[in-house]
Amino acid sequence: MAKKPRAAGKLPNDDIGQATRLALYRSQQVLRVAEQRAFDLFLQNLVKGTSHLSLGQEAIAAGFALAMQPGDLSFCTYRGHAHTLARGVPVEKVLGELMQRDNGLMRGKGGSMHLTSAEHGVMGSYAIIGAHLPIACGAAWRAQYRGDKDVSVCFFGDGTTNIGAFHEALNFAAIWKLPVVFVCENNLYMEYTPIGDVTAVEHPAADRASAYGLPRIIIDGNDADAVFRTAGAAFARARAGEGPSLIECMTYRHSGHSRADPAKYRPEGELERWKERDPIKIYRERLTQFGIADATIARIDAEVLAEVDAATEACKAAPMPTEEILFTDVYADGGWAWRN
Amino acid sequence: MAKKPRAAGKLPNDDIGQATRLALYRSQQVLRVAEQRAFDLFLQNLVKGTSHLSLGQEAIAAGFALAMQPGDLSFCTYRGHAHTLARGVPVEKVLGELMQRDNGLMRGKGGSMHLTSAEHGVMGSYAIIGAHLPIACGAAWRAQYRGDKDVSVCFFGDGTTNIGAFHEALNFAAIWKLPVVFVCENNLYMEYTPIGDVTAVEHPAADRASAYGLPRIIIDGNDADAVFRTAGAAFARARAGEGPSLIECMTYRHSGHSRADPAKYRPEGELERWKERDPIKIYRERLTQFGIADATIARIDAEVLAEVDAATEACKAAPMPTEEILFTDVYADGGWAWRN
Amino acid sequence: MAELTYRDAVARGIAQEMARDPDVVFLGEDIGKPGGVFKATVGLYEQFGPLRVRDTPISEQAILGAAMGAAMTGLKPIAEIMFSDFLAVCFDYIANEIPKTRYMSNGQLKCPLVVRTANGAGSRFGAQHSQSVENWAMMIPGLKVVAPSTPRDVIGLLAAAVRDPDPVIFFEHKSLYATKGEVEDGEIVDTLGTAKILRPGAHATILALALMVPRALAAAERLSAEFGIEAEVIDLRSLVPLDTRTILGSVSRTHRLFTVEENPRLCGWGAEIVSIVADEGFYDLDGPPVRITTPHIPLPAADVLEDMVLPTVERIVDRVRKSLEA
Amino acid sequence: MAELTYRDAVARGIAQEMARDPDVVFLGEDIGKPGGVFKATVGLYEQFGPLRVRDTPISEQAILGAAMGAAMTGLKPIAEIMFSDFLAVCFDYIANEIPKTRYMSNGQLKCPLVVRTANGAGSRFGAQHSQSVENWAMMIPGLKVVAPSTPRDVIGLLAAAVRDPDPVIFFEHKSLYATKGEVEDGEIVDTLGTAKILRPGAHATILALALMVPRALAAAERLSAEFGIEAEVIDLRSLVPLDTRTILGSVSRTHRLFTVEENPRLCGWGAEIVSIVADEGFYDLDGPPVRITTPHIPLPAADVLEDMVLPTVERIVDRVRKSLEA
Ligand SMILES: Cc1ncc(C[n+]2csc(CCOP(=O)(O)OP(=O)(O)O)c2C)c(N)n1
Ligand SMILES: Cc1ncc(C[n+]2csc(CCOP(=O)(O)OP(=O)(O)O)c2C)c(N)n1
Ligand SMILES: [Mg+2]
Ligand SMILES: [Mg+2]
Repeated sequence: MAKKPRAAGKLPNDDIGQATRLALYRSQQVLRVAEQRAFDLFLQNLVKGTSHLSLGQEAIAAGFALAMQPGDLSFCTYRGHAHTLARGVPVEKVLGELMQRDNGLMRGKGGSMHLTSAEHGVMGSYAIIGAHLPIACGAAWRAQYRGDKDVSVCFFGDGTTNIGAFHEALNFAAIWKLPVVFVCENNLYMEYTPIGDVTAVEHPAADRASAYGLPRIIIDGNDADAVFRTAGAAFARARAGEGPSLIECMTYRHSGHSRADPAKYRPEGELERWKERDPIKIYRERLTQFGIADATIARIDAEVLAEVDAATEACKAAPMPTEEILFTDVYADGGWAWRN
Repeated sequence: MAKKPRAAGKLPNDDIGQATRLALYRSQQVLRVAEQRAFDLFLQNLVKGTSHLSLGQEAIAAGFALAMQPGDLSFCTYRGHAHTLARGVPVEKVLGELMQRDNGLMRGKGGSMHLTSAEHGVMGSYAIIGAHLPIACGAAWRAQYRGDKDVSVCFFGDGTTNIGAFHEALNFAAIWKLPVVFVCENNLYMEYTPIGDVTAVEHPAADRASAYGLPRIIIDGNDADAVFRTAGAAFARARAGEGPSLIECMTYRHSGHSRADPAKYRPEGELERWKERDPIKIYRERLTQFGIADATIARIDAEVLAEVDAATEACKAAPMPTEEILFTDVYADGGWAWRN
Repeated sequence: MAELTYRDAVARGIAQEMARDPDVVFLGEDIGKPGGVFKATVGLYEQFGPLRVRDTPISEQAILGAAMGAAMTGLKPIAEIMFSDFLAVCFDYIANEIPKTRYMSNGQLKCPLVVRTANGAGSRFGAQHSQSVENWAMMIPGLKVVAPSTPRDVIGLLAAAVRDPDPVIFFEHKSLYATKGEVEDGEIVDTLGTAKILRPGAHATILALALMVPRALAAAERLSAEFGIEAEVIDLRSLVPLDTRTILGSVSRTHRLFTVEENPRLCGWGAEIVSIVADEGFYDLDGPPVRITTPHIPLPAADVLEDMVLPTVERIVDRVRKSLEA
Repeated sequence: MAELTYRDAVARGIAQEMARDPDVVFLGEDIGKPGGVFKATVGLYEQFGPLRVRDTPISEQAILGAAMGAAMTGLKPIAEIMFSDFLAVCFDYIANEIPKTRYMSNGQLKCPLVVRTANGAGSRFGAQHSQSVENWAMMIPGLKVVAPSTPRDVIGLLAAAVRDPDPVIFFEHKSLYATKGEVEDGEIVDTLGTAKILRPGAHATILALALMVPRALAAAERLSAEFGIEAEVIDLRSLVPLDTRTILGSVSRTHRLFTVEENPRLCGWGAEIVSIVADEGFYDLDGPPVRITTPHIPLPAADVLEDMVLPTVERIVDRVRKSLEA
């Protein structure tokens, strides 16, 4: 695991300020509670279509998002609820889209796999494996061309490293020295197949970094501090015009791949072992270690729960999308006419 | 450069037997003379469409082909004349296809970019960059599944290493341990753009081998002995069930990318420097060094020229393809009917 | 005779062919141990083992390329592309490699393989996981294109596809996986290129495919019961080869043509068929041929929205009735 | 006024737009210093420099993906895909990403970009470098699809495409690059979605696109001179938006419809248009609409064979005459 050298005499993680620490905790807690709620709503048949939760992977979304600046751009996958929420998109907007209501981010036109909130820098969630890596390059190219200082951050899974677009994007970003950060969330599985069964190297992203002239970076994706620190370094590199980074974050998803998946393919005890390393559990301990009172934590938890509860009620009360929007925004004139 | 350890006390290249040495020379000479002829015929407007010559790259085609056994399968690119000829396909069949005559390998239906001679193990030439790497994997999978001992050999250029299919095929071959040998002919250029301008690593194939758990192999592609030796080792590994190899052969094309290209993008003196390392020149010296008489060389040269001359005349005399074959072999029933 | 789901029919069809011929191999993502994301291939891994039922990485180009190379050299691969929308990431094999190899080699090379893929809407998956893309395959010379609507047809046409010496793109409909139908015991092998008249009728010909077949049938019931209009419903079953004989024959009796297409309108299979009938059956037509399609828009995710865009029984009834009354 | 080749018109059109708007950037393989493999972009690198005219690796997915990401965030990229056949290797961007982003995001994201590509036969390049694939784009909701037949249209439609806020797939015809035409001086900007009646006529409507336009015109000349048949020839110029008004208007005057399509038959643009006219213009038609297409086969490489398959002036004359005489 690549770690930044620690200043002598300091505690581990002492480089993370207290305000940042509280923000990281709150963010992870929002993701956790909102996604657990999404799962409950699914059981009540109120979340439609498919959905892919990031339970257990919250530290990555929270850590990267908190290290981003407002103009930075996120490119997510179908497993994008967490990354979308972490950029500050209201819970109601996300749950509304999952419930396919008119108050959703895209008013039900996109669905859970395509969460987009341009005003928050969430430039779409992409459901075809690998497609968004080149797209993130393009956004970074624009920043480079214009001299804008924003960074494009592209999240994807371990399984995504075996598709052609991964390779094309990494080479492209490297040769053009684009300000893009590729974040592989290695949760050990594709849908139901272990990544190790179908990949020629142990670390599907990091062990390929050298193929693009990039350093090999593997971090503990369940430690929000480590994520935040690594993100910051990569963003600084990008903004300095030094080019892309490829970061492999080791993590684990607590739930199945999608709502249809009971995840029976996992060896016994694996989930339990990883729950010992639950990012939120780790982070609660970290807060305590840094002297934050239980009452403070409890207050944050209560606030988050209230926010998610309110969002839930708003979504339940929200109307369904109506026929007019079916035919809007196919083309830029607002409509769908392919003929005169 | 990865070299096999040399037995103590021996001359370099002493491991190559005299018969092999003569065969390697003859083969390279056939490729050289046949392709020069193709160029002459193009100037006479008798070669139609496009064509991509391997002048200067003959050692690779000759070295690999000679190391192959009869059942082994070649998968070539549009720059496939040399590899096709090297498997023993008659010059007339190749020139005929380039001249789009009825005596061509595919009777004019495929053209110079798609040379195929199944009976010689030439399982097609593919004109879309990268497409044949996965296809070669499939043929190798069949061999593995059936317990056949043949090897699939897949040739491609340096530029091909940046397309997605390259990445997918290499990973696929590695995890299934397929008996396939990937041969990158690094001639420094894609069409008109230097590979170094658009690739994140110096050696576009070899520097990525580790991304697939494969060893880094770079050889002098203008030395037929080195090629032959390396090919043999890779084939042995494949036949032993030890999986794929990726071999980067350094070389240079003497002509433009295709018949339309005067190759003005090359820095002054580059071609001349590489002509000093012309594989046929190198190999003539090698023959002399190993005691082969000038007269023997001259006799081979004369035989080759006679063969190419005869093929040329046969092609000039051959009829054009006729309308009937237009509609054959779209489907396996021999015809093209998509309806009743 | 047994009742079987369309989903289980897929597994039974594959098993039938794998048991028959050791050259039949099967590859795709999560198809093996997990039994496929649609659970349409459950049990095959256990029955035929990891050498014949192979899980792959997420590398659709490698999947189709490998299937092609294996087919060229003697195997009869079945490749799964999980969602038909993903044919776009391996489209070079669909459009340029697999279908053209036999022709370009003047018959030296062959490509006997089947690409199975889950097609169509109804699962609220949104624009990139719900498309009906039969025309992506139909427009390419050298392919055969099949899309069954019943469990029995799944088995029979899959078997025919596997035994066919040409490459076949086999579209299974996601929204039919859970549907059931009677299937006889024993081996079933059907014939590609044969449409089925599911309901005879004298007043109009309705052509449908896959999920649109039950809707066309239901519409025909209502047209008959409520309006006395007797529509002939034809399940095309395969687009290539196309059973133009049955289509033109039907129109020569009914004098009116309707297509019910799940695809967005432009260049759908219905366009091709209308152009054939308008040319060769022009004087048989008593009124305009009408295409009932999904509008030419990307598919929305929301259930209420998705339900509005696909051709419904109601829309079919309406269009046929209005057109015949005009 | 100057005479310009179609090839040079491409470079002039791009230069016009790049000079106008610094957000217009251009990327592709060998397009920069080398000026493109068809020499259609010579001089742009020198004029606009390496930051705006960028050579890429052979990575078509990265090319289109990067164009898309840049377009989403404010640039107006022009991406070259060297041969239109290669759209198959980056088809996910053509079919699933670029066209659907605006809709899926409910208007939050946009994709104002142009994909230029060399289309069509005539160069004896064989089955993988000669296809006419306008229907690959036409069938996808969310795209616009343009195919000019003259140097002037190249400039005007390219400018319109670059200025259009939607993604446009711009098909240049390889066999037209060397053709010449008169082009006025100064800025030229045309309008997408407008077909052009190039020759009026009362007896038949002939629709054509790109390379088929000069052939349709020559056929019309001969039909007139030799048979007294006056055919109206329409250059469609853009398939999406489709100028159905001009098409239906013409058929309402001529009562007969012919399409001349370079694509292999199934699901070509002509199928779609025939299905529209057969429906909406049914009572205008005095006889069967006829499609004159390349047969539904892969393209052969040999010059003599290639010349046999594309619609020729002779075949057009023949089909129109026989059909009108029937
Ligand atoms: C091109 C393509 N192939 C297959 C799929 C189906 N699919 C959706 S998610 C998934 C697994 C992805 O695994 P990974 O990249 O590890 O991400 P994770 O789901 O673990 O976050 C697959 C195969 C797809 N969406 N796109
Ligand atoms: C997918 C695809 N993109 C682009 C091309 C056009 N093209 C043909 S050859 C070539 C250069 C290939 O370079 P390299 O792999 O180094 O092979 P070489 O020609 O040097 O043998 C290109 C870009 C193609 N045929 N296919
Ligand atoms: Mg994963
Ligand atoms: Mg090269």
